[in-house]
Formats: sequence, structure tokens, C-alpha cells
Amino acid sequence: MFVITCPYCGERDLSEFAYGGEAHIARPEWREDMSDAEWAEFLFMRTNPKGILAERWMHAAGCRRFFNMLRNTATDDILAVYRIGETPPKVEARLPATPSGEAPIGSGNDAVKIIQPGEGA
Amino acid sequence: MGKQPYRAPKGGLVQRNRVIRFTFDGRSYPGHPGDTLASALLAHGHHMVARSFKYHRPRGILAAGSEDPAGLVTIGADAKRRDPNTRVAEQELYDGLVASSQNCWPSLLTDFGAINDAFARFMPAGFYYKTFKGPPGTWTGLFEPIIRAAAGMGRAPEPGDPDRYEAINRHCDVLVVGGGPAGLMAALAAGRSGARVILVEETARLGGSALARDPDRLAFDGTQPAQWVADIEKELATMPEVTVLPRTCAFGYYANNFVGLWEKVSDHLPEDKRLGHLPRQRLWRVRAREVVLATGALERPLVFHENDRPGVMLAGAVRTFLHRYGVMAGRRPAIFTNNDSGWVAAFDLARAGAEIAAIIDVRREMSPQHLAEAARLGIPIHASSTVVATAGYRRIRQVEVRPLHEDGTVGQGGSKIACDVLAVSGGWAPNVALFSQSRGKLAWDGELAAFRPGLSWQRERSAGAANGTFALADALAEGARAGVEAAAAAGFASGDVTVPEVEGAEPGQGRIKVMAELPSHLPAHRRRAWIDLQDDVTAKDLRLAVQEGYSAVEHAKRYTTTGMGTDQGKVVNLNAFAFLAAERGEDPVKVGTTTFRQPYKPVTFAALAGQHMGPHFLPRRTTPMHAWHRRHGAVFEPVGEWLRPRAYPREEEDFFAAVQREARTARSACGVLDASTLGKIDVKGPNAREFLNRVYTNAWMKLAPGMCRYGLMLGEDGMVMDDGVTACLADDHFHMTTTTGGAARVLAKLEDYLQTEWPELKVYLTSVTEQWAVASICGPKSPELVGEILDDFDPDPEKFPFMAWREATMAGIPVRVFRISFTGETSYEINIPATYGRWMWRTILEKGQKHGIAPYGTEAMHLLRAEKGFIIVGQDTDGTVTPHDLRMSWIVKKSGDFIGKRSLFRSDTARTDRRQLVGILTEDPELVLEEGSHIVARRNEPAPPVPMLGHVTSSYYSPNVGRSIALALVESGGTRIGDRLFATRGGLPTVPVRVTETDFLSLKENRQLPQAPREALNG
Amino acid sequence: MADETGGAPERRMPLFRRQAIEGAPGTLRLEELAFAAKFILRLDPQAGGEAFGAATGLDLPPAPLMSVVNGERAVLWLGPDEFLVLAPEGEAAGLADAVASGLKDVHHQFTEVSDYYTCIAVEGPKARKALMKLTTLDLHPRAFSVGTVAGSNFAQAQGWLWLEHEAEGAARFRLYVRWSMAEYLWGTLAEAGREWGLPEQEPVTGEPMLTESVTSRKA
Amino acid sequence: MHGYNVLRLVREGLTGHKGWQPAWRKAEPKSSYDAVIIGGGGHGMATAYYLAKIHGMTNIAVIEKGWIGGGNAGRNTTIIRSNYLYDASAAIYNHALTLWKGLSRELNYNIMMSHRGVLNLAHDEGEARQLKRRVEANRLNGVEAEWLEAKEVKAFCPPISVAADARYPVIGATLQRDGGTNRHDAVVWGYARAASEMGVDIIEQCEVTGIATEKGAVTGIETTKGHIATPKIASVTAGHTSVIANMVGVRLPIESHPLQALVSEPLKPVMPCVVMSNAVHVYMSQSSKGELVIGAGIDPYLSYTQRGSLDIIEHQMAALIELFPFVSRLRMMRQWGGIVDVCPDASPIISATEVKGFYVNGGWGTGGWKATPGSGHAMADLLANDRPNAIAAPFTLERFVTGDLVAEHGAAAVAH
Repeated sequence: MFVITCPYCGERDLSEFAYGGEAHIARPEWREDMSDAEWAEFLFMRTNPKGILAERWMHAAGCRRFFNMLRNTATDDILAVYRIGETPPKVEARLPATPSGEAPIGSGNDAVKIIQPGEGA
Repeated sequence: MGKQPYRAPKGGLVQRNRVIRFTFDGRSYPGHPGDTLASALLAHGHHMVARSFKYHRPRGILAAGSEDPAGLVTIGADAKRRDPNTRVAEQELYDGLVASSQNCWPSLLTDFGAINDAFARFMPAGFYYKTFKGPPGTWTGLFEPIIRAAAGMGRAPEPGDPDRYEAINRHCDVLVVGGGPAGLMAALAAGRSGARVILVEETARLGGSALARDPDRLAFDGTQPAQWVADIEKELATMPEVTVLPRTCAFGYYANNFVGLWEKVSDHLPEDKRLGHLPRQRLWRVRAREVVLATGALERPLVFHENDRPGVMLAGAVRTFLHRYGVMAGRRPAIFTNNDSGWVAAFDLARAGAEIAAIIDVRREMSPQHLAEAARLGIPIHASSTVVATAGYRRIRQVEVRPLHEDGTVGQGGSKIACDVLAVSGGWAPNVALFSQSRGKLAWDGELAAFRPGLSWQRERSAGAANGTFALADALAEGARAGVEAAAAAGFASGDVTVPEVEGAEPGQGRIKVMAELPSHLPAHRRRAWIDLQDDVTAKDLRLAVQEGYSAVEHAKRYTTTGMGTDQGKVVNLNAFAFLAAERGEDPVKVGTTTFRQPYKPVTFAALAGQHMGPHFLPRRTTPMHAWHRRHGAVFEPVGEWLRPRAYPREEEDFFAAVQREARTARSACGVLDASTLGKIDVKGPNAREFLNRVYTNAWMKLAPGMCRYGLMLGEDGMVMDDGVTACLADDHFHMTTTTGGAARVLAKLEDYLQTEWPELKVYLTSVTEQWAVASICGPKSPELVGEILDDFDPDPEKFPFMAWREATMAGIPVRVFRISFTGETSYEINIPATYGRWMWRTILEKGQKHGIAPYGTEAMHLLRAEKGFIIVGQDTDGTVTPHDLRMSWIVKKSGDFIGKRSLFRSDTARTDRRQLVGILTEDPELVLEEGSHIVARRNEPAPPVPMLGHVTSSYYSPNVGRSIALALVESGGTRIGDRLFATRGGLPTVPVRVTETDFLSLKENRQLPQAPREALNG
Repeated sequence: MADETGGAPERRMPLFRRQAIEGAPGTLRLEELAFAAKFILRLDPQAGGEAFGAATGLDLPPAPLMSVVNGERAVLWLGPDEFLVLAPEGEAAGLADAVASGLKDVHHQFTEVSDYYTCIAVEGPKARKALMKLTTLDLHPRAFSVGTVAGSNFAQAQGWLWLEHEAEGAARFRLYVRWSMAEYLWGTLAEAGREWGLPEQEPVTGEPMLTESVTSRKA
Repeated sequence: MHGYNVLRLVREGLTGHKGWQPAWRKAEPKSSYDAVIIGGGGHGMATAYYLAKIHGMTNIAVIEKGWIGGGNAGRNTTIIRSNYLYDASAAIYNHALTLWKGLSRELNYNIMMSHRGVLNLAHDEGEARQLKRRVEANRLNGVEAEWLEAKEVKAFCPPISVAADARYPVIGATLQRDGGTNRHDAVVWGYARAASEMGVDIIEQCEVTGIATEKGAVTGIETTKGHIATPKIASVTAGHTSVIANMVGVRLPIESHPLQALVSEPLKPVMPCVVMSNAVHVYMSQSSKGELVIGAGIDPYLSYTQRGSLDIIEHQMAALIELFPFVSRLRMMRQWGGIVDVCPDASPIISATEVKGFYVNGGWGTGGWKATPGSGHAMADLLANDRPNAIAAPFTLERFVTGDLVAEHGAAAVAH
């Protein structure tokens, strides 16, 4: 239930937006020899990262424009918003605390809720 | 009962000069405005108000606020306004309040459920996992009903809630949670900066801990606490950008500083005074730039044998009842503490006239100052001592005290002390629930023996006791600083705030001595020391959990149910965590906490739904002709958000007869359908044709202006997604229609392709769905009628051919007329600007009367199209059906790409033995198959799993074909035309059917309807 | 039935049954505005803004979320290449012709939506607060000044909110909503105003629906 | 196995419950195992249990980054049913249901399997049509299913509103009588106890940090407790399947979404069964403890934040009150979120991958709980024999290439 900064309309509530899935997945040019596997890659296979995701959103209740966004899916921190056709900016995320990319919140791991010895402020 | 024997002679913020009455379990009592139900009951010496969850033990009031785990009752005289599980400590008293005890039968004092307590030794934590494992069915049939009846707490209300609720959105610069001293300073500081500030206080009045102190012994810049609070409140009221919300709980701290507030607007008013224009409760959805958490601290109970009796109360609560409500929890209180704050409670009570039975302190060394004061007040002190047992049923009447040795054992001897309340203090812990919800990380504070806010995640700061700053002067300063900083962070120059000078500051809790469970002369397994008073979890249960390996904090919680009651363990969890740490022999940091979930306290469902209930639940989208439909007896059906007329049954006509009549009329005379709900999109631009070429499966380059074409739209997965007719308005301009339900999805998808995939295409899209009201007129009489209603218009189907469209006028109003048909009959679809829709509809029906016109609904429409074998996307398709499966390969162009094309060539999608759409005719022409019936190869069903060839997607009795008809998706259907198969009927004997082509009207015309074989007719 | 006469064309707004309603004096008032011409303009302002201005006498809003008013005509920003053009009812045809000829060499779309949208005026000192019960937009005067336009959800209905005017703390909003949602939105707005004395507006509900499944019942 | 029974409970009750042993061993990793299962949830534990019990593979380990049962196993609303549309789904979910029925006895641990019945409501003719089709398919596949008309729905579940003027009136429902609910923690603990007894190592607080491969085959697993050599790794980490698969570069058709649920305060019995509604988008049952257990939809966007939000809950409450008017004054006691991984066809993946020895069990979307025993059973078979059995075969990754999907969007129903 976060706030998204529409590149045209500014900060708006999540409820005004429609999710458009992973960004930068270009629809392949039609080719007779395109393999089923190649097509399946476009159709279904997704990175689904726990970390920085480039994704598409549409400001459905507002200007109806699609745009791209970089978001840390482990924390829902929005790192950048950019327009369709633009290259994603370089961003840094507040990195997940544990080796596999465990979110610093909400897991079954008690360490994430409480400052552990040696963990700096 | 006129007297309130435990009302203190003076003090408290209740209106002593006004008496209001309430009933508890049918008995009437007096109280005062300003009381809570708890304080009013305590004023009568009423401690026992409830029964616990599992053992049905007597329960009293432990705390003075929403953190109380024990004192739960049901409020409300009217079953439709019944509020079960209401905390007596939270419910404000009003005149006529009706409260009753719950989870007991036949009465609070005599509860048969208490038998459980006698068997408690056989019912330790998780006993139910080890028993009741009989053969399948015994749990559902035998044990479960018994356990369920014993479990639960209050009874749900009857349906028919008469109250209103609402939700409000609000943005602010600084949200201050908590109206105690720190919160007040924060709000004042932020408010003076000009920032938009919301100050939230859970209880009825601001002041917090300042109101729980002896007003004669505390002053702020020389002002008494209540006056000091009132002065601040007055100043806040003069600030236009400050909103103060009493009776409001910040229950949920979500992402991006979104905080849910729950305001009880009228729950404190007598039922007849609840104002109709105001809601009962409000949900405030607050988006704050900065948040200040001044949520105070919570006091821990002590864990000792028989610590669950009514009359065992938190020392801080005893003080609050005394100073805020003017109620003495007991006349002869005993105090049991592990820190200094218990002592202060004793002194306050003594000064108010109580005879202090004893101060029992587990510590060896105590504040000399306090010792002197105790001596002055003549209070007996038991240092290095512990309570090892208690007695009393409706309320505590005696404690047994023994000396506590350094090694943690208890000595012999000791004494039995008579008392009528036992005030306990296990020390205070910052209330970090909201901080933790905000994703902040907790830090362990060894000195407090508690967690406090550590690392913030969101734009938030804690102040005062919530931050572990217990000393009042420091808390005030911290609150003021937090307000200034929060306002500055939100972009507002700091206001000027002077922190008041505090007289009568208390030193705090001193050095605390934490013992997870206090020892006793009894062996551990005989001790019954409660940790969770509501769900009946004892130290023994937690010990067993650790013994059996459920030692992770979440496992222990789930195995024992600690903290899973309606209080969600606000005060009891602190002891559970400490106990686990001790039992595991590990640092509390290693043990951790369970997750602090939303909501902070239980929030009414209806408040969450707000005003969006009943008639305001969801939009009912209706067309300009809706009122006509209603007046003419239409039966409606929901189609997405729309309500569409399904049929117009006449008097003494049932639904089925109406549909049959409407369908007959449409083919024999004239029918009219309200088709306004179809999605309509205006498509314009030099590349519009190319665009249509890519989004539809067929070719669009050659469609001439004035003509229309049907198109199928696929998903990229090759499956049919939507269909509709698109008209060419001009070379670069088209009018596209979609299904009613698919309109929004199709427009979004088309915009998606234009904006992100094909930005090179110059095409603009605009929805015009509701610009046009649409009447679809069909039937042999329709040309004549259309000629009559339109101005100078030649409807001759020869000159105005099928799939053409024309501009025309109707009484001068410009309309678009489309010669398109979903029924197979001669049809005209007239589009008129929506504001004329009602007039157009009435005109059509009036002028159509002499042609025998009848309006028809969606059901007849479905039937009529099925007679021609036309598909309905979503009925004859289900997201797994390709155009080839529909045997509509003619609509799939060979050359060029389109959305979904590649998917049609995947190895499975290209199979020729997929399920394909065919006609199905029962051999018995009168038998109508159920939609969803399955098609099988053999008459007799074998044992499951039965091989299935397909299923019936559409099925009707067709008055125009004169028999039943059906469409079905059948494996290799296209090659089975003419075959005899069988249709299942929900366990009844299967019936033989013939596979046919789908255009039943043509089959009839060409006399190709299969004749029923003798055996079918003979049954 | 008496009202079943065709006769001369009769225009009905979606809320024709609803009279303007008002709360306690100086609080809140709701009214469906009279019919007016409305168009959606799709146009790249860089490419065609000037031509549009020349054709209609209207500038396009210079920035997102802004509006331009010229006499009785106005242009509201809806998106970077999307605008709502408002004009008196009688000017619709002329406006459409002017745009068609003035922009004939520019890729654009000018679609009449006069009947698609209706407009509910929400006005009075409590207008901002009432609307905030329906939308997540920040309608505080610091965040939403006169002339601002924003598309958002109002309860479950998408709409365009325009703060047309404000004087002495009394704001006059116009809320543009599609026909089929008007009745729902009216009821929800009225409900939001109950606090200030707006009369209850029982939404039109209770359409009879079948309460059994009737698929394929036998003749 | 140290048995659990009433007699023992009484005996222990008389002697202070000192005799109870840990339910499962707190194991530390050995240097190598025959197979390692990542994920100590229901499916992972079931996989380990059946591997040991049926296939005799006891030199195996389950590794869990937190505490067992702490992911989706501990966050779901425990609805059990098998009324899926397609043969492949009916086979696996009904297999699971058969196993559920005897599981309390088999594990010697009461999982509180309550066959209270599950209603799936139809609010319009389209839904009725789909549900009737499903009922018929179920019947032919041997799944218990029947169609109830509205008045029969009301009789079976009196608190439900079947008002004719409701926004979405109830026009009927399917009923699976042997569906119901059970106790999620007990299932995990029961499997853990039984597996541990057979020698399976259950290693908690052990997080996977990498997977070692050689020539396209798995050789071991890197964890926060060190390297463990193994030729077979099963990722049974629904919600985080992609995270593990990304470690070996296996691409999956999965997106992870938050899914929310909530409970009310406990009440005396009021809901006799499980009710699910797609159109109104809620489902509700009542736990043994008395709480109303209520599920919401998934957040529409990809996210791994296991937490609740408010907007979904608000819509859901309005819908719930519409359907069950008696709940309006009740209170939400606790809300939470889990992460579900969703496949394009709303069906799971039980599959080998292009990396030899790396197997995936995931993509269960919003309804994995009900499949737990069936999933574990099939996964164990796949792991032991390196080829999918008849039940698992339709759920391999191959289907996303060929297009042979098991499109269960209708039957997967409202998120649960």
C-alpha cells in the first residue's frame, strides 16, 4: 500500500495504479523458426527477483500512462521511476540482511526484528 | 445499590455530581460519567468479571487500559448491537449500559465449564495433539464439537447491525501517536511550526500517565496535571492545522508511513443519544510525512503460583484507577514488586486512606528514600520475599509470603497476609508494537530488562516512555524535541516550545530484579503460575514446550497459545519471552519476540469496511434505459459491475416462458435488446489499420469506410480473450466494440501495446462506452420499424447490407446505425448519445408495438445466438480455447503477426485432437442438457476416473429450432460430426447425443437435424 | 402507461431524478450540473498545441494537473497527451469542426464525450473533507489549489476532480464521472455528507435477480 | 516411536509431564546426505517423511532458514478440498485428501482434520455454469462434490445471506462434504516428529547461500552452517522458489505475491463450514479455538514482504459483511501476510530441471496447503526415482513450452 510517484501526476496512492509485470521484456519479432522454448521464455519465464525489480505500472485512475519503476521487492522500497523507453537508472537498495536475500522484516528469522550483537546502527 | 463502597473520598476525573446507571449480569449499579466499566465495577468492589478461555478460571481486571488480557464482557442489550469480548477497562460508561459475562454457564459465579480446571493436569499445552486421533470422522463427529463448544469466548451478534461506519483519508505532516506528556509536547511543538498535525489518543481524554499520578504531588510549571493538559488542549484547538482525535487508536503502521486509526465516535454515548448523522466508528487512513510514536510503556505482571485470582492487578493500573477514576481497588491492598514503581503505588493508596497490608519486594536492596516513606506511613515491608500462594475466589483475600534466598529458592516460615487486592509490578517495558509494525528493529535494554526502539525503518521517531525514557522531565523534553525534529523533517521551521518544569518527579523504577518465574516451596510441576491469563498458559506449559522442543519463540507461542488471545499478549508476552530465555538459558536477544502484527488492538470489521457497505457496497452500473427495464418487470443479472435485464417476464409468466417468448418474438416479429453495456473504443490515427491488424487475428487493411468486421482478440498465449465488431468510420478512424465484461481489460491491453510495445504506431484510443446508448433491433419486422423511427432512412437490407453502417438522424438527433447481428436475424444496432437513450428506447417500443415488438434480455440473446452457433467469449471459451478449437480457423490470417499468433504453433496448442466446439443434440429433443454436463464415449459410466471427452458449454430449449440445442467442446469434435456420444447427468443415466455442426437454424432449414432413433423415443 | 409517449426527443441526464441537496448552511452542497459539451482531446502538445490554440482559442495547460479557462470554455489536463475540453452545449458541433479543420495535418483524436461524463458539483466549506472520504488524493489547500485537476478513484468509481473556484474557504469542485457510475457516486457522496446534514440518498438498488440457477431448465 | 495417547497423557499428568521427549531431534548438518530438502514447511516435511517411509531414504536432511512451519505452512487458512476441474489436478488433490483422512493416526499426531464441508458459492449464471461443470468433472473423477441451490446453501450454512437484492445474490454453491480444515502447525510438527524418528535430520536456523554444481549436476549445498555434499536437492520453498532456482540459474514461470489473511476474536461456534466466494472475493471458516479465519486476495504486484496491508482488508471486509451480515460488529484480531508463488496456469510445478539433481516443488499459488501430503508423496517419488510418477507428470516444467497447461484459475478460486 505504498505511494508511487507517477512521472506525470506525482505522488499517488497505490490504489490508483495497475501493475504491469516485469519491465523490459520485449515481444520477439515473429519468426517461422522461433522455437517453442524461445517463445515460452517470452511468454512465461520471469526473473522474479527478491531484490531490485524493474517493473511496469500504469496510472490507471489518473493519466493512464505506463511507466517503469525500480523497486526492492524484499522491502517494497521504490528506488526509481522512469518513463517508457528510458534506460533504468543505477540505484542502490538497502540490501537484504542475510545471505540468500532475506528481507529485513517479516521472516521467520528472529534476527530480523531485533538488533543482534555486532549489528551497527 | 446506591453506594459505591470503593469510591475514594475524593479525586479522580469523573463527574461525581452526576450518577448514571448500568447493569452487569442483570443487576443495576450506579456510576459516574468519566468512568470506564472497569472503574465503575471496581467502585462496587466487583473484581471478578469473566472466565478464562481454557480452564474457565475466575478472571478479574488486571490492567486499566486496552492491554488488559482478562476482563472481557459482552456489551449491549440488543442482540443486533451485541459486542462480545469487550474489555471492561476500555469501555466507557454510559447511562443504560448493559454488560454481561461470557464464556460461562449457567452464571459467572457457577460455571460448569470450570470442571476443566479440575482436570487441568491432564490438559497441558498441546494435549489435543496427543489425543483424539480416532479413526477418520471421530474428530469431526465427536471430539471437535465438544472442544469447539467449550472454546470461543463471547457470542456473535445477530445480523442487522443498525449502526453506520465510515472511512476518511487524511494526509498530514506529523502524526503523533499518544496523548500523554511526550505526545502532547510533540504535538505542541509540531503544531506551532504550522505543520499539519494529527494527535491521536486512545482513551477519552488527553494526559496519559500525567493523569495516573496524585494531582497534589505533581505540577508542570506550577500547574496541576489536568489543568496543564487542558491548557495544551486549548492551544492545540486554536491551531487550524492541528487535529486532535481522542478515543482513537493507531492500530496499524503500514508501508510508506500509512497509519490506520480507529476512532470510536459514539460508543461512549447512551444508545438513544447516538447521533444518526455521525457514524458509530471511523477508520482514518492517514498518510503521514513523519510519525512520532509516544505510545508509553506497559507494566509487566509477576509470574508466581496462583497469580491469576481476581484482585491481582498491575500496580500502575491501581494508581490509574485511583487518580483518574477516583476508585480504590481495595481497602487493604498488598503490593508485590520487583522494582520501585510498586512502592509509589503503595504510598498513593496509603495517602488515599487504604491500609497497606504489606509491600513484598523480591529485591534485597531498596531505595532508602522509599524505605523511609514506608516507615513514615507505617507500611510493613517484606524485602527479599516472594508471594508463594494466594487465596480467594471472587477476589483475592490472602497472600502467603516467604523469604527468597539468593540462590533462587524460598525459605521456610513466612506469613499469610490478609488483603483485598494485590498490586503487582514486574517493571515497565516500552510499548513498541507500532514501532515494530513499522519495520523498526528492536534493541535489548539490559537495564530496563525490555526491548526498546532501535533502528528505525520508516520516517518515524519514538519519544518518552515508548522510547524507554521513563523520567517525566526527560520524556517531556524528548517529546518536544521529537515534535520539532519531525516538523523540520517535513519541511516546517521549528515552533518555539519550552519544556515545563516538573515538580514532584518520580525517580522511576530503580534497579529491577527480573525473575522469569518466582520460586515457591512447591515443585515446579505443582506450581500454577499464569503467564497468559486469557488463554490459560502457565509457566509449566511453556516449560513443557521447551522440553518437547518447541523452544523457538514462535513454536512456543503456537504450541502453548501464549499471546494468542484477544489482547495478543500485550503485557503477557513480555513474561513469556523472558521465561523462554531463562528456560533455554539464552540471551533475550537470541530468543527474540513474536511478530507484532496489526492491529494493535482488535478493530471492528465494519469500521474497516467504512461506508462501503449495504447499498454503497459496489457500484451498480446501469444504462440510460435502466428505469424502463425496472418498471417493466425485468429480472436482472450482474455482468461484471453492470446490471443487465435478463428477461422481462409478464404477469403469470415464469422466467423460462418469458425467455422462450422473447426468443420467438425476435425471430418471428421484432425484438429489441439494450446493448448499451458493450465496450466501445474510438480508434484513430494514420496507423489504425496496422494496429487492428496486430491486435485481431484477421486482416483489416481492406475494410472500407462504411463497413464493419467481426474480430477475435487473443492473449499472447493464443487463447481467445475477447471479440467484437469494429466499424470503419474513416480511413484512419474506427469504432471498436468489445464484450461488456472485457471493455476495461481490452482498453488497458491496447494502450499497453501502443505505449510500450509499438510506440511507433500513431494511434489514439478513447473509450466511448457510455457516450452511446445502444438498442439492437432484430427480426423480420425490424427494417420496417427502423425505417419509421429514423428520419429519411432507407433500411432496405439490400441497399444497407449486412456489416455496413450509416450515419442517420432520429427526430433530428444524430445516430449511428450498424447492420450487425448477434442473432443471425436481420438486425440494426442504433447508437444514440446516451442522454437520449431513454427516449430512443421508449420510441422504439412505442412505434414497434404495431410490429409486435418485445424487448428481450440477455438470456434470450444467449439463446438466439446459440441457435446460430455464435460463441460467447467466457461461456463457450474459458481461457484455454484457441480460434482453431472454436473451428473458426477462417478468422485466422495466414500471413503477418498478431497477438497470440506464435502460441498457436506450440506443440500442444497445435494438436488436432484438442477439444473443439461442436453442436450437440440430444436424441430426445425435449431433453435439455445441463450446462457443464460432460460428454463421454460410453453409455455406462465405469468406476472413476471416467474418461471425459468434453463438456457442454451452452444449452437451451430453442423455440425456433423446436427442440433442445447445445454447444460443447469435445475432443477432436470436428472429426466427430454425426457421431453418437453420451452426455452425463450428475449421476443419472447418461443420455445419447449426436455431434453436429453448430448452426442449428441452418441444420433445421436444410432438414439436417438428426432424427431420434427408436430406442431413444422409447426411453 | 402514461409516460410511454415517444414524442419529441427528450434528453435525460444520469442523475435526472436527483435534486441538488444541501447540508447545514455553510457546509456542503451537491448538484448535477446541466448538460455541457465535453471532448477528449488526444494530442501531442508539442506537435499540435499551437494549431489547437489557433482553432479553438484555447491554450493547452502548461503543466500536468492544471486547467486553462477561457470564458465558458476550459481545457483540463488528463494526461501528457490527453485533455478534457469543456464548452457550452451549443458550441459542440462548431468546436468539433474547428478542431477537425485546424488539426487536419496533425495526428490527433477529438472525441465527443458529452454524454459519457456527467458532472457533479461538490461545493462548500466542507467539500474538501467530504471528498476525502472517497479519495486518497490530498485535498488540503496546500496540496490542491484552485485550478488543479486530478484523476483518481472516488470510492469505487474513477473520476476527474477539478477545483474550479474557491472563495472564503468555500471550495467548488467539479467531479466528472462516467454515466453508469453517477448514481453510485451520488449516493456515496451524499453518505459522506451526512455528518453535515446532507439528506440520506438511498441508492437505487433492489433490482430483482434470480436466486436460483436456471441454466438449461427443461421446457 | 514414543507414542501419544490418552493413557500416556493421564500417566504423565499424574507425574508432572516429565517424560515427554522432544518432538524432533535438533540436528546439526552432517558432511553429506543422499538428498537435501530445502524448506521445512508442510510440503518439505511431507517430502522427507515419504522419502524415508516409502523409499527408505533416511540419510537425508531438511534445512530450514528459520523455524519449521514458519513460512506459508504457518500462514495459510488451512482449507482442505480437492474439487479441481482437470483430471491432473483432481488426481493430486484427491490423493492428498485421501492421505489427510488417515494422517492423524499415521503420524500419531492429531492434526485436527475437520471434515466440515466446503462451499464454493455461485453469484451469477456464469459462475453457476462453471461450478456445475466442475461438480460433474469431480463426480466423474471420484471427487466428492454436489450442487446446492440457494435454499440448500442457506440450510447448510445458516449465517450466510441469500438475500435476493444483494449486489451479488447467492444462486447456488458446490459442496464438498469431505473438505474442511485442519491445524497447520500440527501437520508440520507431526511430519517432523515422524520423519525425525526415522532418522531424517531436521536442521533449523540454517539458510541456503548457494548451490554447488559440476558439469550441470548438483554436488552440494552451501549454507550458513557450512557446505553439505549431496547429489540431490529439492527446493520446496513455495513463495521463495525463484530465489533458490536463481542460485542455479534455472528460469521459472513464477511470480511471487503477498497474500493476506486475518482472524477475528474467538467466538462461540457460529460458522458450521468453510465458505468461499470468487465474485465477492472472500472465504471464511471458524477455527477450533473460535476465531473466524478469513482470507483475502493476493496483492496484484510482485513482492516478498511478508506483511499485511490495509487496502485489501478493507475491500474484503465490505464483501464479507455483504455475505455474512452478522460479522459487522466483530473485530479483526490479527492480520498477516505470506508470499505465494503463482504460475500462469494456477497449477503447481513438481519437476526435475535442466540441472541434474535439482528438483523443484513450488508454484502452488494460493492453495498449496491442501495438497501437502499429495505433494510430498509425489515429490518423494520424483526425488527417489528421478522421473515423475503419474500424478506428478502433468506438473513438470515441460508444459510451459508445449502449451499443455493445467488451467485451474476457476478451481484455484479465490486466494486461500
